[in-house]
Amino acid sequence: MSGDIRFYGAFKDELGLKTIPSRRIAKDTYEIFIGPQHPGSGHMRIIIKVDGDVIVEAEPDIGYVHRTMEKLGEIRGWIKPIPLFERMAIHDACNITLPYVRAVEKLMGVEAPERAKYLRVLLCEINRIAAHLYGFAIFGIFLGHSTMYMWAMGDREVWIELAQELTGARLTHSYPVPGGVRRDIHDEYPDMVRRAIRYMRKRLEDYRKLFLDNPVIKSRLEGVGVISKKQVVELGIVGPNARGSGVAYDVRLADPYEVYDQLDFEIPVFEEGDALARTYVRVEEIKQSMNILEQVVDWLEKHKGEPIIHESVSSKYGPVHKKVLQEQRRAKLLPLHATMKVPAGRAIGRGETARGEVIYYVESDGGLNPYRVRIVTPSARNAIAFKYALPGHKVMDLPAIYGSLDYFPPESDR
Amino acid sequence: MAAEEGKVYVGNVDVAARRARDILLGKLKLEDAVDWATSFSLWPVHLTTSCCSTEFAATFGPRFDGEQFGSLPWVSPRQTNLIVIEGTVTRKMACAVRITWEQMPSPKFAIAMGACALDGGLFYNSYNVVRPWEVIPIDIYIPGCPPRPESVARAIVELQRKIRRKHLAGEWVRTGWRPDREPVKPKEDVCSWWRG
Amino acid sequence: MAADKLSTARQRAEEALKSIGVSYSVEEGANFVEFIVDVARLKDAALALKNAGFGTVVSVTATDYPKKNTIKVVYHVTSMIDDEVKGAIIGVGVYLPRIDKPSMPSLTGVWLSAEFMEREVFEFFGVEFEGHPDLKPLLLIPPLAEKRPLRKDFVVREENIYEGVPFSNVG
Amino acid sequence: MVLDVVEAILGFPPVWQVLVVGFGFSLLVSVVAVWFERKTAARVQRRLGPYWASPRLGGLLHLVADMLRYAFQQVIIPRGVDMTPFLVAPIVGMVISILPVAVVPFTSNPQYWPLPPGAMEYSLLIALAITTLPPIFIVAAGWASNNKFAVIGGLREAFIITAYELIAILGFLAVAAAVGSFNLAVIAEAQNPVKWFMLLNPLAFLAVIIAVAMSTSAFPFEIPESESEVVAGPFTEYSGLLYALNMGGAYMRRFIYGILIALTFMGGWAPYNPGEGIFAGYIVPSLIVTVKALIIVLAISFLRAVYGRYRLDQALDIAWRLTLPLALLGLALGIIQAFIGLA
Repeated sequence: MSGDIRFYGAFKDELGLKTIPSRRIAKDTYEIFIGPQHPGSGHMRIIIKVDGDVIVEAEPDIGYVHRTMEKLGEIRGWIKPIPLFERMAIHDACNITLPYVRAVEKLMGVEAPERAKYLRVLLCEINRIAAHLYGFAIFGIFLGHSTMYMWAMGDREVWIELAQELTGARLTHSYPVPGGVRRDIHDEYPDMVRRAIRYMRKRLEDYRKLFLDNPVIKSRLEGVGVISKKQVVELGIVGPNARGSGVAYDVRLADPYEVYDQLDFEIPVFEEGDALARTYVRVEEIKQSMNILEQVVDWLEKHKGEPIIHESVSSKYGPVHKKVLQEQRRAKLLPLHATMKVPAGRAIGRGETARGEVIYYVESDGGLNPYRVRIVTPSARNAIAFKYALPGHKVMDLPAIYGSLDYFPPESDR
Repeated sequence: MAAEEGKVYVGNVDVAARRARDILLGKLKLEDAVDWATSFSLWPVHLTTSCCSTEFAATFGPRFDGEQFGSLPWVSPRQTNLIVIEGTVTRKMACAVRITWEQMPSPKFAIAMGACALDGGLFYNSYNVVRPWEVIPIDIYIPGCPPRPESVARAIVELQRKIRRKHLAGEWVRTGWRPDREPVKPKEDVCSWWRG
Repeated sequence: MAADKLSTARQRAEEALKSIGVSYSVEEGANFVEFIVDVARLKDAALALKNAGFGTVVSVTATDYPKKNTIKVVYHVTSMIDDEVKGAIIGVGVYLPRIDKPSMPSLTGVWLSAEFMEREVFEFFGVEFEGHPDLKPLLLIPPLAEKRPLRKDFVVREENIYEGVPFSNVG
Repeated sequence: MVLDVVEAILGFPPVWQVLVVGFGFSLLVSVVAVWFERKTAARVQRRLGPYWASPRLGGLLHLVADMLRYAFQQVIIPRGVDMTPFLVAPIVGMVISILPVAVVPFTSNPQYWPLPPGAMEYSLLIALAITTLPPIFIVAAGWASNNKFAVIGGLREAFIITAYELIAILGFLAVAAAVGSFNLAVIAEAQNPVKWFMLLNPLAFLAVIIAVAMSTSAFPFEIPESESEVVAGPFTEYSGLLYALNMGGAYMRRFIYGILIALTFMGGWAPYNPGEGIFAGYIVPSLIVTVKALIIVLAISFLRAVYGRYRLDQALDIAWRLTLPLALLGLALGIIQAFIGLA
C-alpha cells in the first residue's frame, strides 16, 4: 500500500503539479475555511492552508448542494428526470438535459426529426451564451468589478427572454423530450434572434473595453492559475478550461450529436492555460455560438412545417392533441409518457454544456424506471482543478482562479 | 435593459414610502423610525444554498434592480439583517444556514425562496434535503421553481410592509423580542455531524 | 464517424490488454464497450490502457445488482488528445462481491482524474479503494455515507403526498 | 456659569471646527459620498440604484435608513474577542480620523484660525502627522476580533500603510517646498487666484491622489476589505453601530484628505478672497473648501464603477515602483519651483 502512495507522489512530480515539502506545511501554516457562507465561494467550501500569503494546500469540500439526483433518477420513471436533471445547471438547462434525452432515445431506438434537432441546437446555443454571461458576471464580482456583473447580468436577460419566447420558461425549459421537442418557433422568432445577435456583438466590444482590456483586470489574470496541457489531460478537466490550455476537446466536434456536424463553426483554443486564456475562450465561444444561431435560424426559416416530434410518439396522439400539434405546433406530453417503458440496455449520452462535457450513463432493465443513471457533470470533473491549480498562488488569486474555472456547485454536486 | 423609470410592477411602494416618511418627519416616534429604517435597509447576506441563486442574482442585476428598494447584498453576516434561503437546503448546508443565522444581529428576517424551501419541491423525497423552516424561522415564502426575479422583489416589498405594519424592528428595539414569534430552535442539532 | 472511432478504440484496447496477457470479457452498450477483468489484474489492465492512449477517466460508474449479489465498478475512459480515438468511450471494470465493505485497488495512481470519483463510489456504495491517497466521503455527511445511499437496498419512496390519490409507489 | 464653560469649550476654535466641520460635515459628506457612489455605479450599470425610500431625493434617504438601522441593531460581541480594543479601536479610530481638522485654517483671516498664528506655521505637518494614526486602530480592531479574515485584513492594512504614507507626505511636502512654508493658510493664499498646484505640480497631485485612494481603501486599491477573499477585512466581526463607525471612518478620512488636498493643491478658498466678519471671513471660504474636498471624494468614489481591485503585491508594486518615483519627481519639481520663484 505504501508503494502505491510513493508511486502517486512521484507521478504528481512528473506532471509538474505543485507539491510543497511537508516540513514547511507543518510549520507556521494557517488554515482558512472559505465558504460556504463566504462572498468568494458560492455554495462550496475550499479549505486552504496558507504559508504567509501563499497557498500551500487547497482542498475543495463540495457536496453542499448534493440533492441526490442519481437516486431520484432511479425512481421517477423515464420522463420525470428531465425537469429533475435540469436543476443541476439551471441556467444551462437544455444543454444539461439533452444528453439524457439522447441516451433514452438511443435505448428506445428512435431519433428526433431534423427540425427538432435544429430546435434543440437553437436552445442549446442560447443557453450556452446565457451561461457564459452568468459566468462573466460572477467572475466580475469576484474581481471586485461590479459593473461587469451588472452588464453581464443585464445582457443575459436578452437571451433568457429568447429562451422564454421559445419555451415559456425563463430557466427551466424541459424542452427536449424523447422523440423531439415540445414546441416550435413562431414566425417572428428568427428576427428576434438576429436582433439579439446584433446587440450582443456590439456589447462584446464594450466588454472588451471595460473588462478584458482593463489594466487592473488583465494584471490580475495574466499568468495566474496556469494549468498545463498535460495536467488537463491527467486531471480530466473539460470545457473552456481545457480549451484555454490548448486541448481541443469538445464533444460537439469529437462525437458530434444532433446537427453539429452539419453546421459551420470553430472551437476556439488558446495555448496559455492561465485565467486570462480561459476568459478569452468564453468570449470567443459566445461569438461562435452566435454564428451557429444564425445558421440555425436560417435553416429553420427555410423548412417550416416539418414535424417536431417523432412519429412513434405523435401517432399515439388523440385527435385533440393532433390538432394542437398541427395548429399551435405544440407537442403535448401524454400520460403514456409517464408510464413509458424503455427496452433493456445500456447507453451513454454525452453533450457539451457551457462548462464542458456532461456524461449520462443510463441503464435500463426494461421497467418503468431507469435501473441506474450515472451523471458526470463538467463541474464535477473540474472540481479537482482547485486542488492542483491553487497551491503556489497568493490568497488574493483564489477568486480569480475560482472565477476563471467557472465552477457551478449545484452542477458538480448533483 | 435598465428598469424604466416611472413604472413599478411590484406593488405600491411609493405610497408606503411617503407614509413612512411622514411618520419620520411628523410624529417622529422612535420605534416607527426604526421600522422605517429597517424596512428600507434590508441587506441580504451572501449565502447561496442552491440553484435559485441564479434568479436571486438576476434580481439584483440591472433589469430588476433589487437595490432600488434599499436592499444591498452584503458579504458578512454580522452587518446584515436578512437571509434569503435560495432553494434547497441539504443536510450539509443546514449547518451553515443555522450558523449564519445565529451570526446575524437582531432584528433579522428570513425569506425562503423557491418550492424546495417551501416543502422540498422536486426533491421532496430526497434523503439529503431538509426543510428550511426546521432550521430557521421564515418570514416570507416565495413559491416557484425557480421564482421569477419579480417575485423576489415582491417578497422584499412584502417584508418591508410586514415590518412596518407589525412593528417588528421597533418592538425588538423596545423589548429585545420579536413580538410575533418565539425563536425557533431546530429539532435536531443540525451540526452534530461536523463535530462528531 | 463515431462508430469508426469506437471500433478503432476497441481494437486498440483489445491489443493492449492481450499484449500483457490479461484475460477479459467484453460487455457492449449502445455506444460504448466495457472490458471486465479480474480484480487482481485491474491495475495492469488500467496501465496498459493508459499507455494505449486512454488518458482520462470520464466516469467511475458503479452499479449495484442485488439479484446477482455483485457490485460492478467500471472506469469509463477516453482520450482527450488522440484524434483517432477522441470521443470514443471504453470501460474497464470489475465485479465485486456485494458485501458490506468490498475492496479493490485504487486506480488513482494510474489515472489522477479518478481521485474524486473513487471517493464518490466509496461513499455511495461502500467500496474501499486500497491505496487511495485520501479516501473519505466527498458529497455526503459521514452519518449518511454510512448508509450507502446508491445501493438498491437503500429505498427512497415516492410518498403519498396527496391524500386519497394513489401515487406510483416504486423503488 | 455652566453655560459659560460650555460656550468657552465650544467657542474654542479647534473644538468648534472638529465638531461642526469635522464631525458634522464629514458625516454629511460620507452620506452623500456613499449615495453618490451607489448612484453613479447604478447609472453606469444601467439601473436605478437606491430609490424608493425617497424618489424625489433620488433615494438619498436610503442612506439615512442604513445609518438608523445600524444605530439600533444589536451589537454582537463574540466570545473570544479582546474586549477592550474591540470596543475602543473603532471609536478612537474614528475620532482621530477627524482630528486633523482641528489645525486646518479655512480662511486667510487670522482671526478665525483654529490655532494662534505661531502654531499655524506647522499646521500641515501636524495635520499629516495625525492622518497617519487611524490605520493603527484599524489593525488593532482586526487583531482584537480574533477572526482569521480580520487578522489577514489587518495585516493587509499594515502593508498598505507602509506603502502610501511616505508617498502622501512627499507629495504634500512638494507643495510646502515650493511655497516655503508649512502654514496651510500661506500655502492656500499663495495659489490665489488660479496658480493651483494641481496645475503647477501635477506629479505630486497624482501621487497624493493615489496615496489617498490607497489609504482609504478605494477602488482599485480596496484590498484590506476585499470582500471576495477576506469578507469585510478587519471589520468582519463588527456589527451595528460599531461597524457603522468603521465604515463611516473610511469616508471621513477620505474627506479629511480631501480638505488637505483642497488647501494645498486646489487653492483652498481661491478664487474667493475672505473678507471681514464671520460670514465673509469664515463661513463662505470654509464652504468653498468643503465643496472642493467633496469633489475629490466623489472623484475617488467614482472609480468603483470602472475598476476591479489589484492584488496586494501589485498594489505595493505600484506604490513603490511607480508612485514613489512620481512623488520624488514631484518633490524635485517643487524645489525647482521654489528656486525659480514660481510660487
